[in-house]
Amino acid sequence: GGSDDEATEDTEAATEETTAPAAECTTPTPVKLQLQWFTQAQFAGYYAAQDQGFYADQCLEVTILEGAVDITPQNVLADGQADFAISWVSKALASREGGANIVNIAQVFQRSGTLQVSFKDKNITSSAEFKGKKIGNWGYGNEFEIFAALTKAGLDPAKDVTLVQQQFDMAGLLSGDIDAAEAMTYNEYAQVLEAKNPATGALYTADDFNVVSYEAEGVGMLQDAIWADGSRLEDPAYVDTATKFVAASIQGWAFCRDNVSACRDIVVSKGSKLGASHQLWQMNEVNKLIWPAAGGAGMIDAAAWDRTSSLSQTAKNLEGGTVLTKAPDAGAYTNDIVTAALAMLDAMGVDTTGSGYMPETVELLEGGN
Amino acid sequence: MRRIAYRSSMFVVAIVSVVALWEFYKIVGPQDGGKFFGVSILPRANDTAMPHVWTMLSRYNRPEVRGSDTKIWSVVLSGTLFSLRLSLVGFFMGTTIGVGLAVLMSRFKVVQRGLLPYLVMSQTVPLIALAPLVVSWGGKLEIGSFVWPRWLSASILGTFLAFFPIAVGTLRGLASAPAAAVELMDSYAASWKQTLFKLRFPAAVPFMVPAFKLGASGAVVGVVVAEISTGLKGGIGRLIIEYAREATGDPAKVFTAVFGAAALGITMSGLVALSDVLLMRNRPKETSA
Amino acid sequence: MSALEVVSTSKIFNQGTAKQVDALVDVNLTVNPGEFVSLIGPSGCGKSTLLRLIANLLEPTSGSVSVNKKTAAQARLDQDYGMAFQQAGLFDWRTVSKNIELPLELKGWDKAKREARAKEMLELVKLPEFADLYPWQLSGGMQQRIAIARALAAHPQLLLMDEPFGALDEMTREYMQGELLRICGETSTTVVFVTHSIPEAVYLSNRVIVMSPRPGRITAVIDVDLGSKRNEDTRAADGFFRSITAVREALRGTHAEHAAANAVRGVEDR
Amino acid sequence: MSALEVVSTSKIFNQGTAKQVDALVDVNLTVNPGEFVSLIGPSGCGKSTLLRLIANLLEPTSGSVSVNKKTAAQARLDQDYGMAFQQAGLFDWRTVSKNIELPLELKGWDKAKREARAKEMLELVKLPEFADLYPWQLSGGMQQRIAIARALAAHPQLLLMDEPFGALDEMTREYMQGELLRICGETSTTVVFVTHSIPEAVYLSNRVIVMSPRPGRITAVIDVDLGSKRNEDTRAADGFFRSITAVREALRGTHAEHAAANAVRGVEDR
Amino acid sequence: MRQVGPAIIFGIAFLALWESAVRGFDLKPYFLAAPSKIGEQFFKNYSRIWEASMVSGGNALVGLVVGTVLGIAMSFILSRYRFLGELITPLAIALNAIPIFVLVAVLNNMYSITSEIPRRVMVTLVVYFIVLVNVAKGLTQVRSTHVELMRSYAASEFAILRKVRVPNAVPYLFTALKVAAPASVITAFVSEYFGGLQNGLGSRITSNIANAKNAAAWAYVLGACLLGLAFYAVSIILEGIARKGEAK
Ligand SMILES: Nc1ncnc2c1ncn2[C@@H]1O[C@H](COP(=O)(O)OP(=O)(O)OP(=O)(O)O)[C@@H](O)[C@H]1O
Ligand SMILES: Nc1ncnc2c1ncn2[C@@H]1O[C@H](COP(=O)(O)OP(=O)(O)OP(=O)(O)O)[C@@H](O)[C@H]1O
Ligand SMILES: [Mg+2]
Ligand SMILES: [Mg+2]
Repeated sequence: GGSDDEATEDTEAATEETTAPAAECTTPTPVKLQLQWFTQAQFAGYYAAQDQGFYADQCLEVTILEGAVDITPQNVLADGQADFAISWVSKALASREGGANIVNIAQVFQRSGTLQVSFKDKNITSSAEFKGKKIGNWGYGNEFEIFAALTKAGLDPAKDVTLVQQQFDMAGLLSGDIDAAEAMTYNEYAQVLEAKNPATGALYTADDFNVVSYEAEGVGMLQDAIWADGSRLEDPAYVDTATKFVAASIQGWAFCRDNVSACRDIVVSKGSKLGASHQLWQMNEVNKLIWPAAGGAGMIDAAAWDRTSSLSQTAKNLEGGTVLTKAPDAGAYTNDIVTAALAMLDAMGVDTTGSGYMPETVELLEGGN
Repeated sequence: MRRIAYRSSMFVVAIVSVVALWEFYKIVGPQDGGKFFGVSILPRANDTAMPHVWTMLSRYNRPEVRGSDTKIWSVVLSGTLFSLRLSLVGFFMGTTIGVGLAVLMSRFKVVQRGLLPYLVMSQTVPLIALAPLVVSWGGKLEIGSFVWPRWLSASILGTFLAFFPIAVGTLRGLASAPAAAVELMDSYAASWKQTLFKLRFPAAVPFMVPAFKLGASGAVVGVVVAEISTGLKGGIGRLIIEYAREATGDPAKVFTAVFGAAALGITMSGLVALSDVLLMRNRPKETSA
Repeated sequence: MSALEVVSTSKIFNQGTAKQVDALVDVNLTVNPGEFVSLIGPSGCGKSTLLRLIANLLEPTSGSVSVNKKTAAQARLDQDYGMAFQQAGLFDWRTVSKNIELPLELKGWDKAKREARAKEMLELVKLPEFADLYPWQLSGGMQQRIAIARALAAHPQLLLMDEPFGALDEMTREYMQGELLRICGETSTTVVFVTHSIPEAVYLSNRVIVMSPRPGRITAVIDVDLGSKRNEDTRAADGFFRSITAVREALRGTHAEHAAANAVRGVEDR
Repeated sequence: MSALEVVSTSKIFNQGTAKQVDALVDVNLTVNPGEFVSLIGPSGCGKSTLLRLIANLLEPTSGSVSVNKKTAAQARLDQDYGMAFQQAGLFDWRTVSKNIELPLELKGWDKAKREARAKEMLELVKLPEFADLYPWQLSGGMQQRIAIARALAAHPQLLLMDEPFGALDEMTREYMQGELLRICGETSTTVVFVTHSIPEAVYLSNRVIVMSPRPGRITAVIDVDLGSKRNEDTRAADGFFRSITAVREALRGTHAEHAAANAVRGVEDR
Repeated sequence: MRQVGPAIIFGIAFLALWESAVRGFDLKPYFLAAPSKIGEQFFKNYSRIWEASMVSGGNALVGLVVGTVLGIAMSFILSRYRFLGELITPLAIALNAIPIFVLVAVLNNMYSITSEIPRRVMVTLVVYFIVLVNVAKGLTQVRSTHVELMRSYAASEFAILRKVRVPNAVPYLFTALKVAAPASVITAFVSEYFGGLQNGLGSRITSNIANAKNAAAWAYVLGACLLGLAFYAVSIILEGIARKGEAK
């Protein structure tokens, strides 16, 4: 990405300064991070960085703010009530178009984890087969990939399908009210597999379902990314903090890659209400979205970015509108900070590509316990 | 005292009947709901939609998440108490504002005509559109050493739902003073304020009591919804949404929190009912049948 | 200087509608300070309406009312009035004693003084032991006595009473009449008093105003010449019976006239 | 057969509390069919309470009330009563005419019949042109006449009236008295009538019951011997004045006794 | 003019203040939209707002009517049978205290997520409670003289209900309706937040807010407000009809 030159210079200057030893930390810089949702393994990297002292090592004192139904992280950030925020790219770009000066400084999730899950007997194996079906989604801006898939398949979301907003559970799918339900690989899909099949008395298995993956359909959009306040990026001190923050966060993610169950425990101890096996599954699935990261974790891949932004401009929603009306400007993301952060991590000997990453196999228990 | 004992026993009877009905329906009701003329009228009786009562009750005594040693009942209890505090704050602010507005509107007809339609409209603004604004403005507010606590935003939303019924009920009540009594006060050249406190408010009591009841439950709903929507930790609303996420696998869990919210509502309206008894104790009793 | 002056005053309800009622037409009345004036006349002739106009609780359709050279509105603001209505109009939520204290509270009296006066008034109306009861626990006559006590409590300059003794038994009534005269004499209060009892009107008043209905207006003014000191003997005095007869005659005229008017109206109406 | 029998009946309010009121103690009363009985007595002596007991609106603390050999409750259910209260008690949301129709509605009369009767009653109380107004648009006396019309409309077997003529002027009052006697005579209605006016009680009644307060009880029963046909001449009859004097004497005794009792109480109380 | 004049003036003043606040403090559209922008969106999306209003308004209307009828019926029963009243009132309170979100979630599972029934049931419950609380008070706060009079006519409880209690409860009922009218609208679309068909105002508001299209979201909010106001106006008109001629 080509952010404007001055900012780049500042960033570099700042980065050089921060390579000074972090040991002599007297007053740690306070940092507030706004999450998208409640505490769960989706955010394990940040909790791990906090728990393992990676933030402290960078002389940061990080407060993690949980999300909620009506908390829009990027707006909280733009509003000055957080220093960084985790948000999906398309949603954040919509806010940016609405005047929120926010910049993507690290693309943590390299892939989309959104699925459309349906029972086998519905025969829905691709988005083209959504036609005439009741299609579940969560709303709140988490449904853009569905619109993208529909648009790609030449379907009109207002006429060719019945869109149904799902609740926070998967009951709608299991009871047959919804033909195909939106599910994240790391969360709702697991909920389905944790539920008992009343016909057999045993848990459902993956064989009972068809799964449409938007990433595979070619309409995957970039998801969890770290966003910074664009107006403050001219301040070298903020850039310095951002770099350290990204570095420590990626260090946290790397830790979780290598210590899956330890991270599960960290998340549970931070007050996640979801059960342990569920959380472990989630940790494992989230790792799959991050690792391996060819260009280094957090690097924003221009191709994926362009795909996200063009889908955001073309995918028609229920009202016939699109997420974005015009292409995001060049300042919407920068790789400068993550590059500097990765350099710091490389110097520390942290593996930031995870080229040898192998996912684990997690067994789900009833109710996620 | 006897009255209170009687009321409580009635309440127990009521609960028992509901439990009986619930379980009865689970036996006779259709597992997948019943349809009449293509409209589903009968709810589903299966264990996901309607868990057994004992499943829900026993859930209270099991750990919140596996491995933890906090039982659900303690979590729900502390959540309920937390939300109760916020609701009380919301209710008192709502009462102040509601009564204040009603007084203003009854004093100046112009204000009434100018304001009332907008008060009505304000009630149709969804909390989802307001919650982020309140949180954000609150977060920016700092007056001297006063820093806006996050929970205050939830109370404010409780206030938002509480004030309206109170304002409307009080307004009606203030207008209900008998004409002859108003004339009497006029003949004393009682000031507007004196007439208000010595005549209009006492005369308004029968209208204000139901208004307070609605206000109290409005405050609860506002606070709980605000907890859900702003993610405020510690309250029953937050618990509800967290447990709701697990409804697929653990349907009884969300009910434990729902009952907590219900208990919260009952407590609030119990407080109002108490004020009713106090305020009406010297009024002529309607001759009983 | 006159204590009360009503100058060609009219009051028309629902003016211009089908239900128009000419409650009062062109009423003129002057009352001197300390004078006791009674209004008497058939039901619906506008007595209560006239009282309300004087008390500035109604605005006249035309004409003017002045009290002690002030407008009625000003007099009201100066708390010159004491009123007892046709219906007791006690506040259900106040005890008997607190009901009596109401006008005193409004005058800003302090608590001790108020309570002392309320007690005194309760003695006056012979209900001292009912101070702490609520009005709805009292009989109709008791309620009315409380309302009278309330009207007298603040020793108003102009006392307006609308059939205050209507619900009282004869003994209590005569006692209350005596007390009213005594108090008003001592404090030289001006009184306008509505009653349906001719002996009562004569016994109490310096002048009796006879009114007739539809439209309501004053048809006769009868001066009562019984001196200022009145007692049980007054009721046996010659002047007493003479005045009673005079008022009765005036009233009968009013009634006859009214009946005739009605007959004419009756034709017009149908 | 007696139309009404009250046997050693007592009524105590707030029994056992500091505010206990012995409203009625050991009252015995028998009224024959078609008889007109008046209750008279100082304010608060329990007249209204007795009427309420008879009408089965209050339960006696002890004793029993029977009407036409039925319990009071049964008589009430058989709609044997007609009542006019001390306070007019009209319904603000009903027009004058609808107010009068109320008891007829409850008896299930059809609309045309109800309206005809209401019209008739309005003529009787001389307010025919006010049928479509609301009660609050009427004067106090007019309201009371509407309440009387309402009580009479259904021609009840037992008519209970609590100071119905209190707010009426003398002319109207005498006219209403005459009408009441005429109607009750024609329909041989039994009447229990509360009044504070001795002449009224005597003029109307076959018997006058004199009561005394604290505790409320019957102290004298005075038979009035004026024959069944009464008219303007009755008021000049010898028997009329004799009865008036008898009632007055009985009442004075009551009052004197009451005053004495009060004096003793006064000592006790403090 | 005297009736609506102050409302119009107040409204214009309020909008002017809002507009100038947005401009003066340079509030960004993602945060708070200016009234002018909202108005623009409102007229642009007029027909969509109308369609969505029909869906949510339909749910609100059904719930309002059913809830009012049930509430009145229940308060009748309660005024007649004290026993039942003491049995049911605390339950009604408890039910009402459960936030809409949650009940809808529970109801969505009990019925079907694609059904409008849970939303209507929800509105019904909310309205029912408001009506019940007020009307029950109105039915019991009657003048004792009136009840005594009716008793003396041996009027049945039903007759007393019809002739005394009901007329007395009328002002209470309309107080309730004035509160219930806007409440029914807000409940109808708050019920949409938790899930279900995405055809009403609620889902449009959330999705526009999620899209950071604040002005469009508030255009739908405006639609909701107008809907609530329409309901309110109808209840005022009904009150005028029901109580014409009565004492002020
Ligand atoms: N509901 C009540 N509670 C307590 N005391 C009451 C109640 N009703 C009446 N009393 C008392 O009972 C006594 C008798 O009252 P009642 O109304 O029968 O008198 P009354 O003879 O009708 O007097 P009046 O001529 O003034 O109407 C009074 O002392 C009164 O205070
Ligand atoms: N608010 C009102 N609206 C319409 N007409 C009214 C109103 N108040 C009084 N009137 C009418 O004015 C006339 C006079 O009423 P007012 O009360 O003054 O009579 P009154 O002389 O006091 O009679 P009473 O002796 O019966 O109390 C009556 O015909 C009455 O119907
Ligand atoms: Mg009058
Ligand atoms: Mg009485």
